[in-house]
Amino acid sequence: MSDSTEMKKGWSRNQMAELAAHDIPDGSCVNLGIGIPELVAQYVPEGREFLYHTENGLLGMGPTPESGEEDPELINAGKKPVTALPGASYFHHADSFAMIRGGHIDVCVLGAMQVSGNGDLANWSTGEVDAIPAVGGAMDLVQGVKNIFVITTHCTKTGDAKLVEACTYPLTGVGVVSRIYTDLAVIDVTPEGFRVNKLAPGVSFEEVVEKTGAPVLPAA
Amino acid sequence: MSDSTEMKKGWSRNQMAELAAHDIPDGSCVNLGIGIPELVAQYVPEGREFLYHTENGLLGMGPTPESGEEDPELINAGKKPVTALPGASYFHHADSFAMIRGGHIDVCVLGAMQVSGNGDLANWSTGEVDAIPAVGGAMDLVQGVKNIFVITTHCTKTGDAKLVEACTYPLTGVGVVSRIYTDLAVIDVTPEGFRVNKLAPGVSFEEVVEKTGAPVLPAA
Amino acid sequence: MDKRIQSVSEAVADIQNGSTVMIGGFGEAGSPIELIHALIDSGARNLTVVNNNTGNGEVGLAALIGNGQVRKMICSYPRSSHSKVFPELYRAGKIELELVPQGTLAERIRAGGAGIPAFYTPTTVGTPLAEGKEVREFNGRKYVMEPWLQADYALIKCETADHAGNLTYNKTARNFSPIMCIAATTTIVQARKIVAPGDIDPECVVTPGLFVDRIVQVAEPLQESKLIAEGVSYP
Amino acid sequence: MDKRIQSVSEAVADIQNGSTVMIGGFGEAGSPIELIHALIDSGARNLTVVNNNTGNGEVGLAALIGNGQVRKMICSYPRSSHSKVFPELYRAGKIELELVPQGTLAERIRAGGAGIPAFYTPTTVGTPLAEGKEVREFNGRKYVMEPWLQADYALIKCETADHAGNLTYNKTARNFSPIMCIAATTTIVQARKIVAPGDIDPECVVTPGLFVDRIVQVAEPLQESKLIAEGVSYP
Repeated sequence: MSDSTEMKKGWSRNQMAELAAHDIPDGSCVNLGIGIPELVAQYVPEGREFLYHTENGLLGMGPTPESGEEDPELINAGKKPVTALPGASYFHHADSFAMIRGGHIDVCVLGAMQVSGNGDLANWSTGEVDAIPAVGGAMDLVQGVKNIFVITTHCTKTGDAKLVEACTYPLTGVGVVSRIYTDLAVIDVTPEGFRVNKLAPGVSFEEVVEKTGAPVLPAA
Repeated sequence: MSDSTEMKKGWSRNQMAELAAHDIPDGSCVNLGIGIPELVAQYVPEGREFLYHTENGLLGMGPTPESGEEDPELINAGKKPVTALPGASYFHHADSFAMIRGGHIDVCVLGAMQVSGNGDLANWSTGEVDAIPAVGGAMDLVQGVKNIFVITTHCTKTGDAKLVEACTYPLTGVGVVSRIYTDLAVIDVTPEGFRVNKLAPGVSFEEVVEKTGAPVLPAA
Repeated sequence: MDKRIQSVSEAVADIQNGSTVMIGGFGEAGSPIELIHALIDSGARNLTVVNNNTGNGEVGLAALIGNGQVRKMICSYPRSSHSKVFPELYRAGKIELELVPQGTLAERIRAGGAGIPAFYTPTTVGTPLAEGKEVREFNGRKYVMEPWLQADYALIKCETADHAGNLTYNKTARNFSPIMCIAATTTIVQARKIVAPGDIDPECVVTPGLFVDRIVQVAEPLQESKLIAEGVSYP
Repeated sequence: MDKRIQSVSEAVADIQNGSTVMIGGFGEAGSPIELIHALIDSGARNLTVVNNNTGNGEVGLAALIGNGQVRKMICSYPRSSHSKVFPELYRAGKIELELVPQGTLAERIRAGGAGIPAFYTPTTVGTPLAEGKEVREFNGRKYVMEPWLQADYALIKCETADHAGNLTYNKTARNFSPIMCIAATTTIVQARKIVAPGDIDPECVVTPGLFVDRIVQVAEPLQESKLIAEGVSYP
């Protein structure tokens, strides 16, 4: 069975993002990581309002500007052009990370290389000798933001489990992840370890267990 | 000999303030303590410009407003009405004391209860059991500002020396004072202790020695 | 996310006995006198209050203290030419005082809001206020370790607020308010003017909206010094 | 106290070999490209540079690095879609890297400017970046001690400066610049506009003038991404 058929059976990137968006309460202040997490902004549920924070100094971030309207001095943490909504504010980096470290951001959605059953996250370095290490704001976000959601494919392209007993890649933070959205399932990190919250259509609990590198409990 | 005759022979409060003002280089950022130090602002020497900082959040403080022009939300650290000059800026208390603690203020002029020969300053508490202790920004200023000048009468009203071997009052800071302006003399705090920099008209070195509670060296 | 509340009494209604409350202001400049008076009316007791001072006359913060609602003051300068309430209670042993140098107070509050549990400062080294504190040398100079300061509530006066809680202040009435907004779990603001989101230039917002929970308009706030001159005593 | 300087080359002329230089900007936003190019022209070598990134293409910060003038980079994210100069030198062992999480980098810079030699942060606890650092528990949670970061010079791009050095920035080009202004002994600023004191609203000043030493006008600064798209390489 190839990876591409797996993807068809489970949730798409956009569906994972939509599931995550639905779990964010109205009025939350949200920081979205680079990559799939950015898609979350497209799925704000009807009747809810999120306030987007980008760590490079903007609260009240709006959507991508129209082509031709980009301002190279109005960008997000991924260095892509964004807009500012009415009620936005600009601030410097120390103030921005005071928001993060001080627990003022409600939800952060991040990508992952590995997550362990106790919520450890590895998402910044493969630890390879030749790699250029780059951490950005990930280590600050996982320590400071109240809820850390992860969106990731359940397995690597080569089929290795990304949800593991213990991360083998260098850690971003210890015990920081609360919920994981994969193509196969929504999985909570609980004191007892991974627990399925919801299975993707056509995906069995057994398949999730098989493709997870650590014990997984069924939905409570 | 009464205190009042002493005062006539030596320098007045205004003269002490003027002497201090003359020792402040052009372009300095200056913080003036409450009391006699406030008079320094009246004696900025011709051709020099000082930038006044008040720790309650204003840089570019101007003189007292005209009567009737006072704004209760524009005050100095002594809680008296002031004005803001063109080029002024407002900021919050943590930023204001970052200026102080970070060494960005050039000169601070303070009052004193006692100064010791190694530059210890006591100016916040008599240590009496019944007194309400109040420190304000003095301990921050003496640690953070590059040059700490003290303006004080040489002796207390009862004739006790204020320049002493070791302060008996609770300290504001250890080894922080660089120069003292009294009614009798300008005195530097040097690695060898007090040293007269300048004597007031009609005041002898011997008189200064006699009225000082620690060894005093003559002008170099 | 409209954070407007109709009245000052509603805004402070949930402040419980035993809460820690940061109150903005340096003397009367920036003192949220209407919110303080509402807190007096609410009757919450056994409070720990953080403010640079201890109030003047018998209105505002001094009245809150005088009304016996404050167990402990954390401040840098608990006396002034018009303060008598605190000194009397303090001498009578009826109120606790934690005396903190002004810059350390400000930095401890900022640290509380910024998630920094402790930091080192040269302030107080070698003085009685360093007693019992960890002293440590960095680069050949001694520093004292100071802990963060956090609060359950902050009572704040600002100039202009938008519905989303973005704030600007007026001149030196800014003082401790922006850092108290970030150090409190619940920040309650009285604003002279309330405007729609977008009406405050995003470059000039001093307190971003996520730090503010409740906004109530007090278009013409009482002025402490005027009340004192008139001999007013609250309640 | 008029802090205006005529040219960028004059503004950076005294930067010596071996200096630590903080450079504002997050990617190209806020990058003082004309000051950096002037530093390339000046030829100062063996620099330690603090910036969130390591530059893009072969202009600005990347060109400074590519020109062999930088001994060590202190940054949080030394790669990007357009960065190749730093990775090549790093792999060849020709440049040092101190990798610091972005929030810790910001706070270390602020601490440097605020006279705080060290502070505790939860960031990096339990990760390889905490190795060799003091870990300490406060209120049952672990924190890492981090030292301040100071510099000899800061190179800053701002939107508007007045003669006295008061600065405002443009949108997210603000980023690290205000804290770098306070952490450097000498702060050198390129401004799109220079105005007279009083022309910037004192409520909206982001960097007060006392933190700024030299101002030079660059009315129409080069845009890094445009230069890269055009294939420009500096010098």
